Amino acid sequence: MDVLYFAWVRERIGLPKETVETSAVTVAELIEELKAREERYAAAFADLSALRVALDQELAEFDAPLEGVREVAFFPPMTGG
Amino acid sequence: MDVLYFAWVRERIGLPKETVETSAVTVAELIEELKAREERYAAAFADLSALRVALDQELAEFDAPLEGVREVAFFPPMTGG
Amino acid sequence: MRVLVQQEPFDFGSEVEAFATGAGGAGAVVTFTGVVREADSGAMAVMEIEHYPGMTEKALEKIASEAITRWDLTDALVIHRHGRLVPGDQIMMVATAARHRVAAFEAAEYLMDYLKSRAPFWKKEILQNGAEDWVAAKSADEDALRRW
Amino acid sequence: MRVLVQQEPFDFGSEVEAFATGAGGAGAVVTFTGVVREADSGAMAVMEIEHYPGMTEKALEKIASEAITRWDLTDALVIHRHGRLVPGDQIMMVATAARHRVAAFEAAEYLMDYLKSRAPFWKKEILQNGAEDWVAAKSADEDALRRW
Repeated sequence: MDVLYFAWVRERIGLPKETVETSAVTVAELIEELKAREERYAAAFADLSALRVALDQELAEFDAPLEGVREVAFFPPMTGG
Repeated sequence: MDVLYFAWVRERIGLPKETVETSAVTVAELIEELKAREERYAAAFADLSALRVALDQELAEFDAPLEGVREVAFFPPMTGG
Repeated sequence: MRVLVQQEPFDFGSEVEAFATGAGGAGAVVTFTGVVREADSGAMAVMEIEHYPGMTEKALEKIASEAITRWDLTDALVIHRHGRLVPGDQIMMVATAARHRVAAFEAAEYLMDYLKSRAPFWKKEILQNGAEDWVAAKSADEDALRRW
Repeated sequence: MRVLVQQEPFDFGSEVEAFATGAGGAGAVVTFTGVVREADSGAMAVMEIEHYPGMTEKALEKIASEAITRWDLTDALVIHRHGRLVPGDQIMMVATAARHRVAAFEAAEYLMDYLKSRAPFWKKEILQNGAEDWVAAKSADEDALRRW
């Protein structure tokens, strides 16, 4: 599964994209796995209310299932326009 | 006093502008004088709810006083834009 | 602030570009342009717009000044044509510039609502069969003023 | 309908003119353009816009399609830039065309409200002293969605 990071999430974790092998069932479980890895992940995911997630390029909730998903992206609330 | 007519009021009365000598105190009195003149005026002023009036180029009410006014204009509700 | 009442066509693209470029400090620019449509009643050949020279300019300047004050606009522009137009012609435009989008949108809608019911323009439709009809004011346009 | 996500500047005047000319049957055309302002916090040198290639286009197309259906628009246009911009640069524009002005205004505001909070763009301000700051989302922008 490809995991993408944007804006300050990308800066905090230090890379824009990585491939992750996981058996996590939901987004929330994937986040717990990532947080357990290293401090920079724990820092990036410390406050979920400041984060958004997209599954295969559609906005989703943190309790959404990962089954069949190929691309997960984490980023702060959008500020376009 | 100059009296101006626009749109279908102008067409019904048959002229865009005339000079009127009047001792009418309010717009409503002026209208009564004009209606008494000729059928075309009576026709133009038959339904006041379909008319608007401007005194010296500012929208006004029919009971507004004419004292000091140099230009009175009658027309239907505006349809610009 | 610029208010123009004219018979000639205006160049919407250039006006909009010049307005956006000149609206110093604005983060948001909103424009509206009205285009002559076919009459609902049938095939329209000509739309004739009558106005009240003198009062028209005053009324538009007053409406534009009020919008600038109320929404703290950095600039506003109103152009309205009179005379004979045909379907597809641009009849008028407004533009507003403000720091934030909500102010720019609201001010443009306010300009349009007031201009429609408080500026002395009258439209007459001339159909292809020669029939003529003064466009009736819509109660919806008068109602639109109440929200401001 | 046209949705463009690009690094290059766009020509607001020509885009607006082409849109208004092409929007067949529309009586009303509304446009919005956003211009990079100085940062509230001080002297900004650069505004950097990051986006999510692929998702951005999809999100904008979805928002534009929804607006076209809901307000029965004759056309809609969205252009949004990414990359490095400086104060005064035009960052994005939307345009809507409809038979009547209320629909054109509402659809343009809807596009802006949704685009601000649902399209994956992130702005970073780089000040003249080198300090960098990601622009925080405003709760007012999220709140704005509730009216639709």
